[in-house]
Amino acid sequence: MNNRIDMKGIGKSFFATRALDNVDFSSVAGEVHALVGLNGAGKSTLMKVLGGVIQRDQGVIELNGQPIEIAAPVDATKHGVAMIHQEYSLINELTVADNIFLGRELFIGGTPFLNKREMARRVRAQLDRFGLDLDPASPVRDLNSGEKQIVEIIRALMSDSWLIVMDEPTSALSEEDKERLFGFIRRMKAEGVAIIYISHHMPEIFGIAEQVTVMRDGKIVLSERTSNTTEAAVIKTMTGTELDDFVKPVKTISDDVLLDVRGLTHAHAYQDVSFDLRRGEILVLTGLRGCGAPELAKAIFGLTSGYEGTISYRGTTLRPGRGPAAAVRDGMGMVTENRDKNGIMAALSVRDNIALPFLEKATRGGLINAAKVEAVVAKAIRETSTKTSSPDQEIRFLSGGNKQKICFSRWLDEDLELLILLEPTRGIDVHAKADIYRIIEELATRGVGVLILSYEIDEVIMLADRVITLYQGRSVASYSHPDFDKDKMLADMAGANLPAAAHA
Amino acid sequence: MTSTVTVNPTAAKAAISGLTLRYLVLAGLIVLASVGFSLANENFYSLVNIGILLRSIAVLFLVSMGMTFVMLTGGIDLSVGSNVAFAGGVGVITLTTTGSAPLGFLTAILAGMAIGTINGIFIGRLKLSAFMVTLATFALARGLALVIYDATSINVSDPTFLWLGGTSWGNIPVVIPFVFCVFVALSVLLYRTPFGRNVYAAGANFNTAFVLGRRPERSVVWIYALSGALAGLSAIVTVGRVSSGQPWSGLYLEFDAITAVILGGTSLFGGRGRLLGTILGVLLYGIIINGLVLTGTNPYLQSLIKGMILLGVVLLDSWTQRGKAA
Amino acid sequence: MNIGKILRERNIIVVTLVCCVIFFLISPRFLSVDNMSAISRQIVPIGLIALGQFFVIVSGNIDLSMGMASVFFAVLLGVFFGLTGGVGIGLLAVVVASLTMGGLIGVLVAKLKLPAFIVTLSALFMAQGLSGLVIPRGQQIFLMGGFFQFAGSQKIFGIYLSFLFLIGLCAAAYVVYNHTRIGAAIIAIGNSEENAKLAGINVDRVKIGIFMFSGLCSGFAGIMLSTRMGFVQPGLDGNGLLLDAIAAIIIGGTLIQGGRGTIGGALWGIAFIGIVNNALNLLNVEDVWHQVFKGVVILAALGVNWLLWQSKQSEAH
Amino acid sequence: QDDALDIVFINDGHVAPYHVAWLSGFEDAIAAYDEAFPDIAITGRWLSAEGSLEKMIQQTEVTINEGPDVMFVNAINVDAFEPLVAQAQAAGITWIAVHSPMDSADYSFTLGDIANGRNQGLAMCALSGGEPFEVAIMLGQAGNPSGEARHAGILEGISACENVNVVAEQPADWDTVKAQTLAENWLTQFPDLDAISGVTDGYMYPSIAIAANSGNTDIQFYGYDGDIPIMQQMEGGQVMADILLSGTREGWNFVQMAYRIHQGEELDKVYDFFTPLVLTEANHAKALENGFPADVTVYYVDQALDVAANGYLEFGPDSVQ
Ligand SMILES: Nc1ncnc2c1ncn2[C@@H]1O[C@H](COP(=O)(O)OP(=O)(O)OP(=O)(O)O)[C@@H](O)[C@H]1O
Ligand SMILES: Nc1ncnc2c1ncn2[C@@H]1O[C@H](COP(=O)(O)OP(=O)(O)OP(=O)(O)O)[C@@H](O)[C@H]1O
Ligand SMILES: [Mg+2]
Ligand SMILES: [Mg+2]
Repeated sequence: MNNRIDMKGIGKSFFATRALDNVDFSSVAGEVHALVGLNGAGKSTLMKVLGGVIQRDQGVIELNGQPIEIAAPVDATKHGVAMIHQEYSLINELTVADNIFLGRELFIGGTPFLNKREMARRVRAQLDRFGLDLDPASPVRDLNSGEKQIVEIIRALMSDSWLIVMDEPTSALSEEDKERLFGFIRRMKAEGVAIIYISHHMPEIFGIAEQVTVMRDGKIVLSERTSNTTEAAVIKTMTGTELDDFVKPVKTISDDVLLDVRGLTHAHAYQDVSFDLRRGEILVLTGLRGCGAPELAKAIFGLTSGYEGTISYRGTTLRPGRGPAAAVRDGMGMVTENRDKNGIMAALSVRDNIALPFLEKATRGGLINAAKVEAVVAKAIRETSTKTSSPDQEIRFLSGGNKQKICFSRWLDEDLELLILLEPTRGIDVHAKADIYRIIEELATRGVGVLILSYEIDEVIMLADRVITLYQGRSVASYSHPDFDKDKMLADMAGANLPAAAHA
Repeated sequence: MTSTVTVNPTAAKAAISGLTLRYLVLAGLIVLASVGFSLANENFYSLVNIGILLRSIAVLFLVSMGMTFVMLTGGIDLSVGSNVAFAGGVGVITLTTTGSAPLGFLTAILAGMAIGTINGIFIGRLKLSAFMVTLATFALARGLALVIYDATSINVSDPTFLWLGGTSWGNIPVVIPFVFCVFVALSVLLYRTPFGRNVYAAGANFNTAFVLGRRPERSVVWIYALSGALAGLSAIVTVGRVSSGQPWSGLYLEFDAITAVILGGTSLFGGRGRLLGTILGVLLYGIIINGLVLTGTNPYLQSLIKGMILLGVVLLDSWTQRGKAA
Repeated sequence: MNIGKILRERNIIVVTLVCCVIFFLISPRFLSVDNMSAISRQIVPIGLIALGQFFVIVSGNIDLSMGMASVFFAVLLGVFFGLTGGVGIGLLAVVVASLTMGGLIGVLVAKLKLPAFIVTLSALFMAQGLSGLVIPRGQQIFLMGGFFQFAGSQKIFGIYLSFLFLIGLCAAAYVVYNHTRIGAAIIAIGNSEENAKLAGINVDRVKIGIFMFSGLCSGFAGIMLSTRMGFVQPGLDGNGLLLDAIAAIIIGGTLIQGGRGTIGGALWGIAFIGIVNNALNLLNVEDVWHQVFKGVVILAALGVNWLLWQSKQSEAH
Repeated sequence: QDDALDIVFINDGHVAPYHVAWLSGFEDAIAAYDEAFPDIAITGRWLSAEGSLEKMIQQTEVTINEGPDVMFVNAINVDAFEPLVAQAQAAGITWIAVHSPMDSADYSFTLGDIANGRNQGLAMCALSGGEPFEVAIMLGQAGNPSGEARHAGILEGISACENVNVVAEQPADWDTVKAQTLAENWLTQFPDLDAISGVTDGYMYPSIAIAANSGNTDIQFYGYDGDIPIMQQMEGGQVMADILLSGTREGWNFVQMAYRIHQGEELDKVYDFFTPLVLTEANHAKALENGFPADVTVYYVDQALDVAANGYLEFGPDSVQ
């Protein structure tokens, strides 16, 4: 069967925001069609229209030339369209297996009773293919974001759909998992499945997509076969300007040690990790998912207790589990890896989301000084080029990348001394990414110590003054700018270069 | 760096008007209800009746404002009604033993806060279900009130103690300007101080608030303590109103307060709502109750009518909100 | 699963058993067969309301009408009994009326997106009003005859029939909740309505179904109330039943915000509430201390729950 | 019609069976009087505070503002109403305190709760048979004045003899469901329980039902209110004594009282409603043998039933014409 879907003249407005403006978009069986654009360009909105999540204002959707009605997610499913959403759409309190089969359960014979065993079996088989050691009966709330992403992917893959929409499916995946996903995509493509693929990573797109479409401000500005265009051209059409590439400046770093971590050990998470971070230094921890770096970062920020070893900051040893309030007071800031769980406050305005950590500084006589807050908020929005209709906008209406920018921008305070970033550029478009790198570099120049966890090796190399590779909670090796050996780092991360102690 | 901030005035206006509209609808309903009841009984519009109405909902105003703070955090406080009785008991007994009204005020508010603090610690620090904890203190505070009063009332004649709840300037009970001052103070607290932003943050996402160093667990303790303090204040008003301390005062107050707060547009799930809505909600609810008394129908019929009016209110509200607020 | 783990995960079981032991030590009669059997019958109306409420709460809503509605349905049964002298039509009327009422609430909440709190609060008031209006002059009606005697106090193998009915319904609910697609749908809706919709769940239909079931449970509770009492009267304290029922579910581990809960936990919660109410009488707590006792027992139970939970947390590390 | 009589009744509740009977008697009487006296427009309203003191005060304030001729207030707590009495009188309204007397009120309508309770207790003593006798008492809500007075009376009556022993006292909050649970728990807890005494007949229905279900045919019941279905179970049954109030009858009496005041009659400041003890004839004889005071007025069941059913006529329009 050679299915194709055509979206014609699609329009959608949210109040005064024209999110989609007369968009034509098609997807053909057996092909990967990549959709790219800046944060807030309208990619997810277009796909939500296709998935029946939101209702379009104008336009038609045709399946094999016949107009179809997609008024709700069920309709999309009925027409063989599955989606991997950018924001997790899993049910936290249900198990992995229940989530995967939610809405299309298997039954015992013709009875209404669930065939739990069969569902668990199939889920386990898929998890195995992904190399994920997960109990299908464990609740999703206990999974980390990478695992959730995989469950989400498996759910789409197991849906027997002919068209799968993937909205930034790799943003939380390790290199290994990404490769696996691409393997699946290629196989499915061969089986005649159509895929719409949204990503901010040009190499991914040029690796797997046949067609690439660029959106800007709700309009299509380019649609080409990937063989007829180049990464640079696509990036350029996203804004209409050349990518102002980030080039790491040469600098000398002080000897002033800001953070000193000695022999840090926590059962199951990290073992005997030691390093120091000087003022003005950008230190990147990298490894595979499960390397223990996020847990380590949380210990530094005072979120966890029960570790051995010491963390000294500005020369004093920190009390384990002293809480983030003390950390923030002492000039630390952190961007967590799980935006929805503990990054944003969905019901609150962009202003609240940005201004919260440093509100006390914007008070006069105990009262909030609105002008001061407004200035801080405007600056944060401007510097990270966040796209929002106004600071009053509830943050939940922002696009995924823009939410991420706010999680970052709220820490741009003059008294900041240590910034801890877990996957800071997740879901952020290429242009904004360069901006964020620049901001990080500026912070470092000002003397802020920056501790970053990143799983993207290119980002690591581009940004770091120093890199520490981790494998299963142990530090493997340390590299200093500009002596980065990408291959060796990758080998470290995969556990090939373990120091002798680790084998003992 | 390119600036993509598109501050779009119309968008902001559209977003606000969802809320404004809700308040307009509430105000409209208040007018509608008053007109309806005044047709049923010409006395409804008498100044005296308005004074009675306002005085009778003064306590509901106070308690509902505390409840708004609590519900903004996604919590609930079922203990306020019992707390009014308990705090009143402590205040009155202090008054009768020491003879000092200010001391009585102080102990009443402290007693209310004490119950609130117990709630807050169990809910904020131990992370237990607000419903369950305050259901327990709902029983506990009422029980303590019965115990300290030994189930009988205590007469109060101290004019200072009775002033707030019992005095009127003409037809205006003094408690109404007082409630207004509390409203202003609480508005400043909620909208203009970091504490107020913490209230919203704790309700919108407790985890995020925690990671941002806002100590939501501590905010929650204070919020329940505030609710308790307002119950203590209400106790003083109640004692003044009935010129005695009563072990059964404040009965069902919590349900009236929750109803009024929800009518005022505050979500049960936290993070959304404003004090102004609560004020309107209390007014509307109070008018319905007062009006039903005036119509003097059979009490069962009154229940039926009350149910239908409540339903009508939310139906109308949802009808006008349709298509607004996404 | 070892016993220790079960105990820690099902805190309410521990709490209930600890209470049992304490009450037993104070009054050995507490654990007598007669007393247990009395408790089993007393919890039936609360249990039925709790069961219906359980699904409502897990789906992220609340049904405040259930207590007064069950009083109304009891009265309705009585009125039909008074008119016809038989129970058949009365029972049918209760079932039809309770399903209709639940359905209406469901439509208002699901389709018109009205807050369940207010909709069911108005249903509460209406049920209260109606129960006084449908019964002639608001007087009591006596329910005599085989059916009421049978349903109210018949025992099979020493167990009250009404209790068996509750257990049977709970078992059926357990199967539906854990072994059909409905359970997952309810949990999904309670967690996130949007995500449930994304998974293709017909959220509106499930919600209406849940409220119809809670309506039906109110109807059953009303029937059980009337058969146990042998008479009906509009002034029964329905709201007391409701509060006890909600307390039972929540203390049984259901999140009041919705999205999480187990039927087993709810059953233990019901047992806990039944036992505490019974202990109030059995220990002959003096009247002014009643409420203090209740409050302290619940707070203590919550505290114990928390301690067990803490020990589980520290074990997890 | 140039003359009008407007009566408002403010009660603490409207759900107890006794209140319901009151309400129906009150409403019937209003209609009957209005019809019987065409020259006076007689109207009446009944308000229920649903147990909430604050609500009751609001209702009272609103009512005073309305300016009826007579208002009956069954105050949840009399202290709280003192200021309002003055306010009502200043507005020319006649204030009648119901059940709990108030000095400041124009009139008080009382039941003699303590005396009635004492009679119930004395009857229990006399009918207990001299053997050790265990009784459990169902109370009203803690602090409720009527309930407390009745309770005090019962204890006083019981104290007249040595053998009656109160094994349990628990509040059932005027709620029949709670009363049933209580009865069930007591019957299992005290297998030798000889009697259940209650401060309202509302408690008797479920208690009797429980005893019947568990096949307990020995236990005795001592009621209060004079509900017809309860008194019907006295002859040859387990209900030993009751206090003849009769809600409907009382409801009619209120209207009669208001009418007479309206007509300018001088009534006693404290109007004590006649509420005799009800016993069967046989039991009365037995009680007298066992030292039951002869001066206590006792109605036998038939007479009591007749009064409960038709006694309201005694207060109908005919009674004042
Ligand atoms: N429900 C909504 N209400 C209001 N505005 C919305 C809503 N959903 C999306 N928008 C706005 O529509 C625009 C397009 O958002 P969309 O999520 O489609 O962007 P995107 O291209 O997917 O961005 P990203 O790369 O960051 O995911 C944004 O400006 C966003 O703020
Ligand atoms: N999250 C926030 N952080 C800092 N300041 C804030 C925040 N939210 C609001 N403000 C400022 O606090 C003040 C009060 O806020 P808010 O918007 O709630 O009230 P308002 O609109 O100014 O007044 P009104 O009561 O009429 O609505 C405003 O001056 C606003 O700019
Ligand atoms: Mg997107
Ligand atoms: Mg504003």
